[in-house]
Amino acid sequence: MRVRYFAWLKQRTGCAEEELDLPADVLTVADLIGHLGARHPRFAEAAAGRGVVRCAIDQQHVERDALLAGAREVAFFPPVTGG
Amino acid sequence: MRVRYFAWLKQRTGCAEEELDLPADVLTVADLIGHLGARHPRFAEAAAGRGVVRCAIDQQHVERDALLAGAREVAFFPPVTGG
Amino acid sequence: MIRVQAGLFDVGAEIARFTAGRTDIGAVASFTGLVRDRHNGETVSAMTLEHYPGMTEAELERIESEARTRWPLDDCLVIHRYGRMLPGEPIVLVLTASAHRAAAFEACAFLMDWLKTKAPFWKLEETPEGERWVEARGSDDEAAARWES
Amino acid sequence: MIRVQAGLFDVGAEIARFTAGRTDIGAVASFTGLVRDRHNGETVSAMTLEHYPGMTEAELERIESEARTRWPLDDCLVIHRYGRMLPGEPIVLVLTASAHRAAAFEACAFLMDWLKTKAPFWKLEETPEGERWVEARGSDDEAAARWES
Repeated sequence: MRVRYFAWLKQRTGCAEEELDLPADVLTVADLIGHLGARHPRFAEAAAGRGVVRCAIDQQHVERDALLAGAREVAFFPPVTGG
Repeated sequence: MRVRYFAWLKQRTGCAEEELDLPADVLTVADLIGHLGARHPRFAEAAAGRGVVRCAIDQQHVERDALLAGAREVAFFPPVTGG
Repeated sequence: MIRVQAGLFDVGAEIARFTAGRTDIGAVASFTGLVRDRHNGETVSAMTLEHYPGMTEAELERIESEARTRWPLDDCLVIHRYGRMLPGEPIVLVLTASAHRAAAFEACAFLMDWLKTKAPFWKLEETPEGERWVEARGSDDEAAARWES
Repeated sequence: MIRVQAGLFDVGAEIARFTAGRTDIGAVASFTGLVRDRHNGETVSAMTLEHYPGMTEAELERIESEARTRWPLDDCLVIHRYGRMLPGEPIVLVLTASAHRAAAFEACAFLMDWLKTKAPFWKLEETPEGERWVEARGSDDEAAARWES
């Protein structure tokens, strides 16, 4: 699965995207955030504030209880700031 | 004093403007409408509906009780229809 | 600034000129009113706007000045035509510039509501049945009334 | 129609093209968002908008389609840029055309409120103190919330 980071979250992870094979117990967005937090402590810190990190699965906004099953791409980003 | 007519009121009076010397007892816009009505019966008919004929003295909107003293130009027109 | 004129204007050129060389404007709202080829189901082949020279300009100046008082505008332009116009031609253009979009939008809508109800213009339409003077519409009066609070 | 592009666009030319040859449109509202040289009292020398290619276009399509459902629009155009932009440059243009001005104004304001709050863009400003990511503002969320009734 591809995970993408936007805006200042890229600075927290050091990358714009990464390909990951997920452990079997990573089922939801919340699980994925926990998993990624172990790799990227500064991402974990940002994601701890619920409103600060938003998520999309295959380009659809989702909440943290959304299931990852079948997802090709998960994206994390801060609240949008518009044009 | 100059009296001007706009839009379809010109068709009621047959003129766009006229110069008048007013009798001494014509003091207000209402008096003037009565005076003009004697000259232009179809104007009188229109002016009988209060909302249909509006008035300006020297290019300022006024009500029918406004005094004519000092007026150089009185204009009558239907409600504006805008652009 | 206001302009009352018989001649055509170029909406695109006016907007381009409005912001040219400025870096302090965040929001520009515009409204263009155009002659439609139909009105209440009838074909309109041309429209003539009569105005009251002098009074019309004075009222537009006053309206524009009131908009600048009510909202923090960086700039404001009103162009209104009079005379005979064909379908597709622009009649009126309102441009408002502000640091913030709500001010630009609201001032533009306010100016248009006023122009449609209070500015001294009278509309004559040419239809297949002949010429007819258009009557003022209640819905426009209501639109203008919402600013009187 | 929506366009998401890195390159500049010409507001005047877009508006001219929008109405060219049409005689059925009575009202065109537009909103142009421009890069300002100041933000919260600080000098801004440039701004970069990051977007989410694919998702950004899809969301703008959805927003535009919703506006066309809510209001009787003859036409609608949204152009939004991404990438690095300088003060005075246009960022976003929304054009709405309708037979009636209230529909054109409201649809234009609705689209802008959505674009400012929901569209996947993230803003990086260049200031004398360096680069900084702009935080989302509460007032914009409130502006968008008023359409959710």
